[in-house]
Order: sequence, then structure tokens, then C-alpha cells
Amino acid sequence: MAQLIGGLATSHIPAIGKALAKGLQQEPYWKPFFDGFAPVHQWLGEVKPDVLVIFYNDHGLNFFLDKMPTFAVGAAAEYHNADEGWGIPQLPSTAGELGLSWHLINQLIADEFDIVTCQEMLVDHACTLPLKLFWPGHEVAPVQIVPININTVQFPLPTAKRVYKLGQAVGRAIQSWDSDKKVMVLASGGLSHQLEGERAGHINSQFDKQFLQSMVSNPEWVTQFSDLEIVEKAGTQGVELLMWLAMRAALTTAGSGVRQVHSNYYLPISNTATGLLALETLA
Amino acid sequence: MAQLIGGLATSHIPAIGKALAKGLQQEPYWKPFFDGFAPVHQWLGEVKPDVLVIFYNDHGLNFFLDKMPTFAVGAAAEYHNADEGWGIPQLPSTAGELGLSWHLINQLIADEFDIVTCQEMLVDHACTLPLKLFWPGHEVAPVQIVPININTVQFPLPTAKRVYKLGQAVGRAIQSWDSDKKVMVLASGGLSHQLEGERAGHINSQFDKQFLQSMVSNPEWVTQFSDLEIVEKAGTQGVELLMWLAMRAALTTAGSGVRQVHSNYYLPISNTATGLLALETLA
Amino acid sequence: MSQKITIPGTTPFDGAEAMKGYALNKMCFSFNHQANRDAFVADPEAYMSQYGLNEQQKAAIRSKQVLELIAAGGNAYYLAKFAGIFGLDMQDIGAQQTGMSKEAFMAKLAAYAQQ
Amino acid sequence: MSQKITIPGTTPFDGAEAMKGYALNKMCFSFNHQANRDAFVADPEAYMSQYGLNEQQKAAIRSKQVLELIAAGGNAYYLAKFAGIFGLDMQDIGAQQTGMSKEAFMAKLAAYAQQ
Ligand SMILES: [Fe+3]
Ligand SMILES: [Fe+3]
Repeated sequence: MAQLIGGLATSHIPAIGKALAKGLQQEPYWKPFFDGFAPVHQWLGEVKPDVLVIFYNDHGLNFFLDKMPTFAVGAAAEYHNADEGWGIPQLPSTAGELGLSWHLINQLIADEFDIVTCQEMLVDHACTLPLKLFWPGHEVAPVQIVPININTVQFPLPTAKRVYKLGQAVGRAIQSWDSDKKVMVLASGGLSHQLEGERAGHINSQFDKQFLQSMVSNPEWVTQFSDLEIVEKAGTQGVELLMWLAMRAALTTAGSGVRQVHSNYYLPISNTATGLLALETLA
Repeated sequence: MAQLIGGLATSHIPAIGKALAKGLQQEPYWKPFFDGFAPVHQWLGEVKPDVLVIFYNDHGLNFFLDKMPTFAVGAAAEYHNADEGWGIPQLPSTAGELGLSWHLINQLIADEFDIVTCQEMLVDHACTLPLKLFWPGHEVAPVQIVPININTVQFPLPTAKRVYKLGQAVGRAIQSWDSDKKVMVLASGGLSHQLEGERAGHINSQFDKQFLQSMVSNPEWVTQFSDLEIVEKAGTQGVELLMWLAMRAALTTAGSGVRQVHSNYYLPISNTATGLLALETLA
Repeated sequence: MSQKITIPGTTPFDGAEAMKGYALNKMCFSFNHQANRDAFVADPEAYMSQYGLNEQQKAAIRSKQVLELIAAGGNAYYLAKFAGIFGLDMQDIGAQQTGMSKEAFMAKLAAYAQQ
Repeated sequence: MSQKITIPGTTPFDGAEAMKGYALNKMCFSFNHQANRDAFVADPEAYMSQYGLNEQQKAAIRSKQVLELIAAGGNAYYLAKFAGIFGLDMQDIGAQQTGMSKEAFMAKLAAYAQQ
């Protein structure tokens, strides 16, 4: 059976794509953000995951309001990036892991998750940028992926409680996959930020720090809040922390617990408080 | 609060659309099928539902394998029919009930159903023909609708147990809708039939009759079977009986029980064993 | 799926079939539109290539044999739109797949009424 | 939603907003494609009419004011593609919505680091 060896989480921001394309990593504005990844690079070089299950939220590239899924699971051989309309350079395609995709789909539907299955799925910066951030030396990250999209576009969003259960079901399914591959779960999103409205620019670092702490030692903490309560605290786009919650919930099903390999919290990048976290599953 | 006054169920078959267009209702082949509806017409004329929640399965008109939903809920002001590729005359559009659509969406997601929401949704013969069968004298049936699509195209389908829970959640949501409208649930699909493979033409009337009986007095009966077990018994398209199950599950949440207004079972029409059922909610 | 059942003469359209038949089914899905049906009829080979069908799928389309189309990953719901181009009804297709005449297939269906 | 919260300066994009803004957001979704962005820039009025925008939505698009676009049912994720046409970044948009200069808006963001 496959091993679930750990989890990664990072913010995603279109501006990161531009900074990468222009090579601005050592500029004062960007350096504290990019430098945060160095310890994680070293760890990834040691543990070498084969497959990543990526929890991310589409930003209006692949999904529109005519057919807006709550949870969508990729089942494509190849995931293509595309023009998102705001001038981020397109990133190369990433290979899918079809065996794991269909195993997840079968297990999740048996577990009463009403997912959408996507045999074609354009992936936006939220799916592509983390691969560049965690494997900066590679044109294409040396992993296969299964993207899982969670709706953050239209309310009602799935509740934090439901997202937590999804994460746990994904964790169990990974570990019942008949494969000797090493799998990690990755969360792309958050932390507190709000792009629109008179409250644009809202950041809540006190909440973010509580949330980051909970990700290590009290993973269910944020499930006490409704999605609108999360918006109130963390901003309209702060609900992207649901991705972190799914990732962390998956790890609750593996081994005896987690060890924090590294974390970083830095703000502001664009309008966002950025977070970074790497967790290793303990035997 | 809205009242859930009863349920309807019927087979749908593209050939019915052609028979209606050609006025073949009194031909010997069709007469026993169409005549079966007369008692239901009379009852509907008396109870006059305002809104129908229609459980149906898309046959490759609105959904493709790039984004295949398990459960999809309509939230359109108007539902348009379209060319399905096999020459059935297109039927007029039907008005949506947007208030109920969004109430259902909010309640279902709060109840941990991971639905797709569809603000545009082409509806095929499975959604349009029942309206013609139940309201034959009308160019457009005098109701507003909320279509709910259940995947029967690609395995894994939702389990019968999950579909039953969906139906119950829909029933509860209808009755918590702040409206004085009278609502019915309608199922479009089944009964036993198989269109493809060496077993094409498979019909199992013994199973159908057990199933029809269960719809009155033992609604959970079919939830003991896996979807593949249902295929084994009722044929590859026989799984469309999941629509009936959702409809009947909704009624378990209303009143003190159901009264069978009318039922009919007749075969063959096209390659199908056709079923018809009308149930009234008891106070 | 843990539910392991083999049903004779039946190919449930599961993940393996969905992967195998994607291009074929995508082409058939396009036949919802008259313009696409016309384009296919005008030049089937070009249309098949445009949708990236593999050789098995192309041969199955040329043969118009539903069993071959299913073997190539075809899904009944989408294949029906291909059959619609040729005005085949469900009894034509049933007869073809079971190796019966249309009359014999229809008689078999009618006989279920005595079951 | 039973969770009834009002958050100042914030419009959660719920069913009511989704209905109101459908045409506007559909137009913005089309801006994922360069050809569509070009068509909009070439003739904004024709492009808006093609997508069936109402008068409030057309006026909001003409004004390029994000608060007006939100009031007309716009969703932040799709509106960002409209902003992209004009090369506006998130700090430009934040400044516009909060009535600050871009410098002041960025200083406000940076100040959170001391929180
Ligand atoms: Fe984001
Ligand atoms: Fe059907």
C-alpha cells in the first residue's frame, strides 16, 4: 500500500508568478518570502515524494457558475495551465497519476462524497505555483499529481467540518492505494486576505498565527467556525485556508502524528499574509 | 412553510417524444402506455402542484466526462431543451423556481451534500417528457421546476444509500422553504432495461414489480444493493431507478405516510419496462 | 469499487473505460449539434482525427458495430448520438448487438410481458 | 444559510449575488482568452450587449470602479480578469476601493506586520 509521508502548505498569489518569471527572488520585497522555502527544499530532497495530491481552489479558469462544483477531483493524464487573463506567464503541464485519481474517485464516492470527476482540467496558478516554489530548480517538478478543487468562489462553500471529513477520506484512500509510491498532500491557499469591498486589504495575523499553531497540534480547531465566520476573521479570500484544513485532516489518518519540519509566516506579499508549512508523518 | 404534497414517477424514453410529436397515443403499441396516465391527470387537476423538484439523469446533453457531477442542482430562471442528436422534437422551455433552487442549495450543502450548482442547464428528454406525459393538454406544463441531476453515466455512481439520503435531505429542505407553494417531487427514469452489450434487451419484470411494491410500503428496500448489483438485476440503464428512490425518500420526511394514487407497469416500450407511480402525502 | 461483480454481456462504464474511451465519447458528445453531425458525415476520417481517436476507435466507428464501439471505450449514452446520425433506433441497435433480426429482438422484448 | 452574519465592507458572493451578476461574471470569465479581451477593448459596448449585461452592469464596467462592479453582482475572482485588461494589480484595486493612494494602501498592508 502507498505511504502518506507528509504534507505541504503554501499561499499562492498571481504576483509570485511574475516575480518568478522576472527572477526577483533576491529583491528586498520578495527575499523573506522565497528564503522561507529553503529548509523545505532540503527536506523534500531527502524524502522525495513521488505523487502529490493537491488541494487548491480554482480562480475562474476551469470552472464557471454554470457548473460550479463543491469538490472536483482530477482524472487527467496531463494537467495544463492556461491564460488566466492577467498576464502571469503560463507554466508547463504536469503529469497526472491516473491510478491514484480513480482509486480516490472510487473510494470517495463509496464514502458518500459527491464529487465531480474531471478527465480534462485546466489548472491555474493555485495549482502550478506551489510546484515552482517547492521545486525551484526544475522546469517541471519531479512528481505526478492529483488535483482536488474546493469551491471558494460561490457561497455556500462546503463547511469546514465537511472539508475536514473530505481530507480524512482522502488520507484513508491514499493509504489503501495498491502502490509502493510515496504520497504527499499539498495545500495551496490562504492565509488571511481580502481583495474586494471597502474592507479590501484586511489581514488578521493574530488569527493566522492561531490557525498555523492549530495545524500542528489541534487540527480540528477551525472547524468550530462557519464559513462566514472565517470570512469575518480571515477575509473573503482567507477562506482558502480550507485547503490547509483538508491537507492536515488527511495526515490525521496516517502514522502516529506529525512533526513540523518547517513553517514560515510573512506579510505582506501582494495583499496577502503568506504562510508556509511542511509536516512529516511520524511512524 | 411549503407543503410537500406528493410524488410522481415515470419512465422516460426518447421514442415517447416521437410518439407524442406524431400523435400516436391511440396506436395499439402506445395506447396501454399512454392510457396509464389518465387517473394521474385527474388527480393532478385536483391537487394542482405549483412546483416540481425533478430527479432525472442527463443522457449526455448538458454534462460530459470533463466535468461529470454526482449530483447537480439547477438554479436557472429558465431551463431550455436542445438537440440531443437523435431527432426528437425539441420541447419548449420550462420556468425555474429560483427561490427554491437556492434554498435547496443552501440546505444541501449545510447537510454535507457536495452538489454542483448550475445557473445554466440544458435539460434533455428525461426532464422534459414527464411534463408532457403528466400535463398533456398544455403546451408548457403549469408548474415551475427545480431539476436535480443524478449521475448514471459513469461509474462509480452514487450508492443507493447515498441517493436515499439525498432524497431525504431534499424533502426536509422543501418543507423548510419559506413559501406557501405546493411542491411535488418527480422521478424520471427506469425501470429495468439495458441498451448496450450482448445482454441488450434485458428486462426483469419480477425485480421491477418488487421494486414498485417497495416504493409504496418499504422504500429503503433497494438500498441493500450496490449499484452493480442493481445493474445485474435491472440492466445498465435500470440504475435509473435511483431517481425513483430519491423521490420516494423525499416523501418519507413529509406527513404520516403515503397513499398510492395510481400505478402502472407496462412493457415493452422501446427496450424498456415502463413504470408509472403517483403517491400522495398523508396528513 | 470493492463490489466485484462480473455481469455477462455487460461492460459497466467505469474509470478504466472512461479513460480508454475519452476521445471517442468526446466526439460523440459533439454530435448534439447538427453542424458537427454534418461535418462528420462530410468527412468521417478528418473528423475522427480532429478528435484524436485511436485506430481501434476509428475502425469501430467505420464498422458501425456497437459491440466494437463499446470495446473501444464507448459509453452507451454518447454512442446513441452516433447511432442517431444513421437513424438507428434502439431496436436496430439491440438486434445488431445480439445477432438477431429486428423482428426477433422485438419479439424477445414483448415476451418479457409474460414473465 | 442559517449563519447570519453581516461583515462591514464585505459582500459574500451568495445565491442572490450569483443570480444578479451572472451575465457580468460570464463576460469576465470570457476574458481568460486573449481574443475575447481584444474584442472587448475594440468595442466594449458591443461586447457588453453580446453578454446581455444590464444597465447597472454596463455603467459599472464603464466606470471601472470595483465597488460598483461588486454592487452589480460581480465576483472578485472573475472581476480580476477584467482588471487584468487594464494592467491593474491588487494594490491598485485595493487603493481604489478604500479611497486611498496606492502608497497609503501598501503602507497599511505592511503595517499588519507589526500587529
Ligand atoms: Fe487565491
Ligand atoms: Fe434514460
